[in-house]
Amino acid sequence: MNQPFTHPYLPNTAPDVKQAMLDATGAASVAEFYADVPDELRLSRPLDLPAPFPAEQDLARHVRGLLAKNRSTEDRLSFLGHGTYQHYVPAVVDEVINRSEFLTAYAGEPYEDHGRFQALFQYQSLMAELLAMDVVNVPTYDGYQATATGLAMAGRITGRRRVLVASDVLPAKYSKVADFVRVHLDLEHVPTVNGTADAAAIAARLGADVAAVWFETPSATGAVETALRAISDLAHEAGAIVVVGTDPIGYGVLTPPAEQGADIVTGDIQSLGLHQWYGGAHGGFIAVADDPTFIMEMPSRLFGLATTDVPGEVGFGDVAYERTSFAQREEGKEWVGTAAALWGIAAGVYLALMGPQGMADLGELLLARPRYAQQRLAAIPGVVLADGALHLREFTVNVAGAGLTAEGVVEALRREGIEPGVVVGEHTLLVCVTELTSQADIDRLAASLAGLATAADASTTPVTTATILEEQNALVSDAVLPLAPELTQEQNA
Amino acid sequence: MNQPFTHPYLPNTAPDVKQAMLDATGAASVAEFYADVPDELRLSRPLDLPAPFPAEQDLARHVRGLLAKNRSTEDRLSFLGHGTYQHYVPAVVDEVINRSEFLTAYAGEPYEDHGRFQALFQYQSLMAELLAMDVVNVPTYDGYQATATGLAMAGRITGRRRVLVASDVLPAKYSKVADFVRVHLDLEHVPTVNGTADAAAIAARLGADVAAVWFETPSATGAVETALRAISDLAHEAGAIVVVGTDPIGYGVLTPPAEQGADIVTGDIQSLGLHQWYGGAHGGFIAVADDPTFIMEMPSRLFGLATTDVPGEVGFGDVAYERTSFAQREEGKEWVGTAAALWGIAAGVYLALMGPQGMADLGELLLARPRYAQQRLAAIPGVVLADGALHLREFTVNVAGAGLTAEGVVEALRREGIEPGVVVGEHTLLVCVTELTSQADIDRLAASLAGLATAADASTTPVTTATILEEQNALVSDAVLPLAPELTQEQNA
Amino acid sequence: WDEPVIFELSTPGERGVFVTPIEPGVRDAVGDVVAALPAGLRRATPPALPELGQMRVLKHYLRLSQENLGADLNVDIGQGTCTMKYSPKINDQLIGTPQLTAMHPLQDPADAQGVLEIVWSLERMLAEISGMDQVSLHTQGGSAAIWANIAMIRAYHEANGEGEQRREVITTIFSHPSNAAAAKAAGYEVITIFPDAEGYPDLAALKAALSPRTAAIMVTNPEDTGIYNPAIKQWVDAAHEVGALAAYDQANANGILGITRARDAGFDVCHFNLHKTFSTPHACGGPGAGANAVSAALAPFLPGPRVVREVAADGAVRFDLRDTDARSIGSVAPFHGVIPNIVRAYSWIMALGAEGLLAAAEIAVLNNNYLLAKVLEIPGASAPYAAGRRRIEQVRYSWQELFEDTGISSEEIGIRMTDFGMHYWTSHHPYVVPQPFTLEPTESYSKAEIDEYVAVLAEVAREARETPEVVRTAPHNQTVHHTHHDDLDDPERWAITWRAYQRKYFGAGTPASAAEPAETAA
Amino acid sequence: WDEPVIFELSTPGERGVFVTPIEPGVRDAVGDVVAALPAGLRRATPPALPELGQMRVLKHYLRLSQENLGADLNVDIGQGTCTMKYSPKINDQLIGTPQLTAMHPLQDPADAQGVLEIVWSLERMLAEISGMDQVSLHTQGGSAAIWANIAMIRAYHEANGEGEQRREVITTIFSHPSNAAAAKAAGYEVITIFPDAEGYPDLAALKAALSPRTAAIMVTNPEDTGIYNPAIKQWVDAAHEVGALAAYDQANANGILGITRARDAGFDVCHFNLHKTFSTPHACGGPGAGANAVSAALAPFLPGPRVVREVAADGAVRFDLRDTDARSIGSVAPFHGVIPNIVRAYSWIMALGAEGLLAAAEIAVLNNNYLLAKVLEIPGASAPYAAGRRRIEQVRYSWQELFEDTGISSEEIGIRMTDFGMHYWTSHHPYVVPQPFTLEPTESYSKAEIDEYVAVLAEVAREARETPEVVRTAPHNQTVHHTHHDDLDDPERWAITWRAYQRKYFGAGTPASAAEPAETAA
Repeated sequence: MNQPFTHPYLPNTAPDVKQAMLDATGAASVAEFYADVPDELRLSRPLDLPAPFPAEQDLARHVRGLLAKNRSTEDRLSFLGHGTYQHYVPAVVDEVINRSEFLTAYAGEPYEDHGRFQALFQYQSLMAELLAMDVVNVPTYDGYQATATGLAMAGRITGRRRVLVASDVLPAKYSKVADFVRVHLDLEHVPTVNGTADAAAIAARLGADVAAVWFETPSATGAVETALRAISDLAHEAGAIVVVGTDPIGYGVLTPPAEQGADIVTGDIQSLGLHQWYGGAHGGFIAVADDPTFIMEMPSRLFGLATTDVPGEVGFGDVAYERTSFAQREEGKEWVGTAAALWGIAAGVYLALMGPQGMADLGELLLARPRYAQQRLAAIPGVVLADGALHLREFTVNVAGAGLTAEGVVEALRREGIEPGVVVGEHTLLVCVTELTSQADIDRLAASLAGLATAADASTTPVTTATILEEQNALVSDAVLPLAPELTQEQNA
Repeated sequence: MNQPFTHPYLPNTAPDVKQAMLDATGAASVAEFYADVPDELRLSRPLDLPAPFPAEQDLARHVRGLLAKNRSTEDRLSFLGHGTYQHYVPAVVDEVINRSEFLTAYAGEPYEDHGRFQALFQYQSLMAELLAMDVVNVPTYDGYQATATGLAMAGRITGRRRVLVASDVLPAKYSKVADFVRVHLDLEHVPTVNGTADAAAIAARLGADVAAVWFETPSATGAVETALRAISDLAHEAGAIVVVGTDPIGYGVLTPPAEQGADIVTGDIQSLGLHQWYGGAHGGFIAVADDPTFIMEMPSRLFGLATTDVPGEVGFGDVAYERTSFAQREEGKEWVGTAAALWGIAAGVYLALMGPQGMADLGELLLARPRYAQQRLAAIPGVVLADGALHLREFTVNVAGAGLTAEGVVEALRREGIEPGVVVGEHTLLVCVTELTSQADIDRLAASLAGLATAADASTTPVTTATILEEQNALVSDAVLPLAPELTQEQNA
Repeated sequence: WDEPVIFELSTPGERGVFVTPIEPGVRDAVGDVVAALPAGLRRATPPALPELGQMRVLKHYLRLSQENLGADLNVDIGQGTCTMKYSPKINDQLIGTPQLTAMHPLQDPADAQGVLEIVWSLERMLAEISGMDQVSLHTQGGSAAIWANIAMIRAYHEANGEGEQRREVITTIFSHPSNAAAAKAAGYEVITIFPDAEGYPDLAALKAALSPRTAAIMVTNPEDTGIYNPAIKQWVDAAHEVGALAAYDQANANGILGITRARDAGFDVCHFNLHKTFSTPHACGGPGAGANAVSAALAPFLPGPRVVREVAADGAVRFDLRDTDARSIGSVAPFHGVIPNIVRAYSWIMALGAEGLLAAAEIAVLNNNYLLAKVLEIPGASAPYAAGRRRIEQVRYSWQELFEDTGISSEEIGIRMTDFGMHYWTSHHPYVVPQPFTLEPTESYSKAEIDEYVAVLAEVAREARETPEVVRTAPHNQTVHHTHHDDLDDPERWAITWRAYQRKYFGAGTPASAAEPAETAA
Repeated sequence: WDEPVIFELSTPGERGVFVTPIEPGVRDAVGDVVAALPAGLRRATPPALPELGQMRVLKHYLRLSQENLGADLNVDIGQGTCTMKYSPKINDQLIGTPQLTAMHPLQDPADAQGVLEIVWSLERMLAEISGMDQVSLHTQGGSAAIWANIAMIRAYHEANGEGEQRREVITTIFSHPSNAAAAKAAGYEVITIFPDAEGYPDLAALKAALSPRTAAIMVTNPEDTGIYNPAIKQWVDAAHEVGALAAYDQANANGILGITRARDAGFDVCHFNLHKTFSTPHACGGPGAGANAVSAALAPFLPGPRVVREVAADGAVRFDLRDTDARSIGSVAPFHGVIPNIVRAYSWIMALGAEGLLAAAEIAVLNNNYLLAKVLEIPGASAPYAAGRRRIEQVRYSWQELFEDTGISSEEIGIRMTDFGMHYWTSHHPYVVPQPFTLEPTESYSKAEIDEYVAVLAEVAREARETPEVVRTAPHNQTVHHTHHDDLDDPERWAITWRAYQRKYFGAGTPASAAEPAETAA
């Protein structure tokens, strides 16, 4: 392309400098530096890659052209959730995490990267207030990993293998957790009743070999577990640890799991100030009490506050670094590596902006608008709510009575520019409503769905309540999920 | 809306704090502070403004909804120039000028705002290299103001009133300049020949009462003045000052006006790293030699380099501050105020990124692609180039021979998503081609215009060369401009 | 950072960004266009721009940015008269879309309905806020708007045949100096009124100055002292009585939004600074944005083009552009004004509404009077004029007493303030108040921040008495040290560009290796 | 800045951002949903989050950002093994569009053609770069990718009925510790090979360790010493001979792009860190992004879902999502990976192309060997192992000699480096090299920057000899002073959150007023 090859990203391609540097090393050419790479392993041809765009304007045109093929949730009316959520991200959050100083730093030390330590310590602290727990980690990859690690911690602490899965779990999350812990733990799903944990069934299965009871609240269907306190008491009596997977978005109004008996609270922070990013922006938290038994089993970094040589000044550093794989290799707890620190900073900024009143207002909204949506959709003949649980942000409806399939609804409404929800059963749709889904948006969904139901009315056979309930109970184990069929396989394993 | 009223932008609306502050002032209420405002002047009702959007997400939805009604030059194929140009803005430029530190600073001092002084000193210095002149100001508002001030300076220096306008000038610019200087100067337009200055006519009009000869290069039609050196010599012989209005984008390959005899070089920096912004991002430069006679007539701030208490260190400050209206009020030179500093920083970053080779490459491209476009358009039967001048970036074509009007071409091509240029005469179109206008884009324009010409062919009467030339010569004085009809009025004044 | 001047970082052959290549098809068709340039038109030597890799350019400017103290980072109340309020980040984010940045001003108005609606709406909102009939948003800053004010006044009198008769403009010493300067640039004689014994604008002096020669009064109110002229209506009436117009510099409007309006006091024309009162960022000194608001009588003289709103028979609303008529002053700037700031100001008003604007004004005034109470507790500080009265949104204070006691000037205090991360403006044209400093806390700073600022002021004042050398030798904690500004007033030594510096200090073409001037300065 | 912890800035009643109000129509329909919560489910006391106005939150975090040293601001070559290269700003700008940020992963694939094409294309490009058949981009970082490697290896052996038999994984001491740790987490015993006398990976030791119990070898190459294992193919062949798989940690691939490929050496599986080799920013420690590349034999075990490219009969190209089959390890993370970084990495490769990637590798290696020559000129510095040989893209150096001479440790040198605005990583697991420091200049820094870094190293080494107290008591020029890190290993004194700090140091609920621990620590 250009001869000799130069590039704005490669300053020392400038010919004179390159030669001067070669001279300083005493090498005749760059090839000398590769003396240890055997000839037989050398690639004898150029890599077969597409022709590049060295001029920035051409690159920009190319990539923008590709991205312009996308139609986002700003172009479509979206009721999609199922693990990635559409929440409003305040501009200040983006401003902070796009600062070069944060975006391009890495594993800095407490001095020249004091800002990173403080920002992440604050993230831990803000999350701790929201969760009412004293210890929160520097983010791990995502909520899947957080819960997997939380369960593994329970296994290591108790020395037991059985885990009772009390709630409905996202199939992909279940898949991840199952493969991650299967050497150490055996998962047993206890079917839910009416959307939430079956206390009696769990009580019956508890025993001295149970490491943990695993709740998800809100569950995969958005159901809030209401019997957490009661079941936690039972679990503790049996010597088991209560591990909760959650989304912290509701704890401005809802009682946090720690105040209902949970020992290890885990989850995802995508809802707290991160864009949807096609599912590509997740971070996981693990929260425990200030108890070395638990803390020493955490693999992640924990930033702590410390005194300095200046009275009254606070500094920061790593707590109990010797736990980690950095220090101990395979003798550490799992491992620690590059995970999701910047997303943690984002979540911290988000919580600082929202404050207690913002989180209370948002929590209330995430109860109220979905409830309204439930009312509107359930008013459509043949459409029923799939369970009677309390829901935050998400809920499921069954459209069988309207002569429709969930896939059919999705297909039809997409033609109107609406993503009506996620198909989680043949006739069951998971509908997500957030602060970005207005009353008018909900009304539009209801009107479109009602139109479909009417259209389908004449040509279908009625569906009994029995089939509806059957499908509801089968939600998790027989999930017809477009992207995560591993569930069946894993759960049957 | 909320009672008591609070807002994220107004921290001290928090009720307890507000009361504590009132207590500290000894005031019973805020009303006391307005004791000097007579009751008869008090507004006795709330302002009649639209209902606001205090929640940021609602504000964002509202404003984004409005802006979504726009269709930009990324959605349309644009050949529009005429004072605002579509050039590529490297990402680093936007990154730098969007830094909070630069964006939200103001009139800082050389110490805590050292960065601003250095960045603007560098802007001055980079422009100085491009223009081959020793002195460049901190940007004034725009190229209109810069040229107006340059001419006013020439008037003050020479004590004369007549200004010979040698080139075709953008009508709106002419309007601004004329109104600005009319108390002090008389403008006389000397009609151009074949797109550029008529040396003989200027020579004939030069005299001891001429303060300045004013060139625009590239001119309003994109024509490059080729006789600048010769006419400058004549002007200087008559004791007149040569003032040039220019766009510096071409000086990677073109000889800068200072090396052709210009004394005061002025112009706009929008082309150097600023987006189009619907015409809302302009900055003006004034460049002169390092001569106190000229410098002391400049109204703008000039940042200079100075030594400090530390040997080898350089600091910055205001050069000859006592010239300015800040120091002298009405005794200063015109005035100085908030103008376009951030755009100056942007232009500096742009030139630093481009370097000599980038500016050379771009200059060549801005000669080559428009030349190609001239060839393609002039190959269409009935379409002719309006002049034979050398053009940079812009040129005019006459479509009369194809039985078309310029308005008709615009109207027809807009239906195809093309903005073919700016109407500057009944049959004359000003076409702009930049590095963002590819060969394929030019070919598309040519094809569309050829299609129109064919369509028009049968139904029109032929137009003689005489009428074409007539229109060309009338370009400035009879301009049929959509937005700047003031020209006629001003020029006739 | 001790970041060099960018020219010192140059390495031959490094590239910051590539230009897209000229297509072979174009090159074949046009040949070598550079070689074909007419004699003398091809640049002989390339411009001596520096050559740097992209990351190094970025790093250089990021470091410079960290050597700058934006309002986002400090408690920026020391820049009185400048109204350093919060520029909401959401507004910066909203304007960043190509649907605004990539709009060309001559596109089909049908493709620009969003931006045109915003321009039109902001004009209407500012008309309501000022009480005026029509608004133009064309100018890039406050002084440019002042120019537009006087240009319209000039055109008005000319249209009435009084252009030759009315050759004087009256202003006050505490009005912004650009009022005087722009009037002068427009060809007027300027008469300046000083305050009365109380510090209020002197109505008697005004009346003495007014005459049939008066074209206009051009005044700021509240003035830069923070004093609201209680006789402002009498001022306007007096001007009108002699046939003069009254122009209102509303740069200091931040404390009176929703409280009182320009037109209600009888003004014919006024302007706002969107970068002060309406929150657009100050951008190191622009672009700002000006808004000129006028009465119906002056509306024909507004600059163009104008944005108009049309309602079709079927109720459809359409925004369009309209040329002005012959009475207009014509074009004052390219196209339609500083669009990014117009959208920001629109967004700011829409975030607050009528109730919010009033609250902003009231909190700004509360903050200012709270600050006033605190500053007056510092020994050596005073607030000249209007003793014991409340102020509106700012106060011009004086360190005269401290100066007499210690010899430490306001400027020295300002430089020492920087060592505490605080900005304090030392330029206070005119220097009528001795050892002046002007503080304007706006509505954006919390009580805790105001307290912090005052605490630093008090600490520096204490230093001035107890350890004056510390103050006198400041700055101690900046990226640059005490700079020899006397170089900058000497034509032999000033260096306004790097090339001039090289030439004057090292002889032309010689690279810099030290900062000492060469013997052979040109 | 001396910026407090954010909780200290709280003022009751201040608001940072409002939530959109619940519509009256919704409220009427659903009633008071909070009051209606079941017993015990309504939070009794609000979370004790701080209350701050929006500008103060912004200011707080901007100040913290200025207390951080990103790669954009420093000569970041002291963070060896981390490949701190330039992350082009254009890539950050490109991803900021709602067409990416506002995409939901379960939208109609027809509405996601752009992002799916980029994922698919990047997979194909990485397949070419590694020589492998299939690539997955699901993981968020290098260690997560290592986990995916071992999870696939485990599934592979299980599918072949050898899951119970193969219980060991072999790695080298200079491979990243996550290889050992992830293998352990997957249930394997870990065997670690130490280098031979020359510093090269010890092939004989490997052969001795291999057996039918071996599931895999997991090695980095070049290792963190910068030494390329010339017998790498023999290592892989030896593993294959016992039926084990060979996994290649390509975290250090930056010097060998276009030079040599994983598959060509026989590896079955490898991973890249997009945040190292492919320029995505490091983001204070993530999100990064991992890429797992595998041979055809391992392809069925890749995590899902997979992006597929379909060409219709009419030639139309369409991208779609496909579930994996039962052999897959299933889901390793939500959805499709770290999309922003995938688009950045794609853009980086497309800016460079094959020729550019090769140039990047060669310049990285040139820079490193140049740096090596310079560092070895500093008295007291050495480069253990492989004496006199060239290195690839980094070198693990040692200050052992300087330490013996002066008692100044590498860690102390690192802290002193910060006073010069330089970053220098003091964590070098494992501490096999005494007083280690690892430098990796990548291709991004100019010769002048490398020279500057070495000059600071040399200066600090000089200080260690001449004024060791200056080094020992560093930092002298940071926003925070020498911190008592021993607090952090004591469960009685560590404070992992503000609430724990309040409780332990001041008694629960008592606000902080000093940093001394209370007598009654919980």
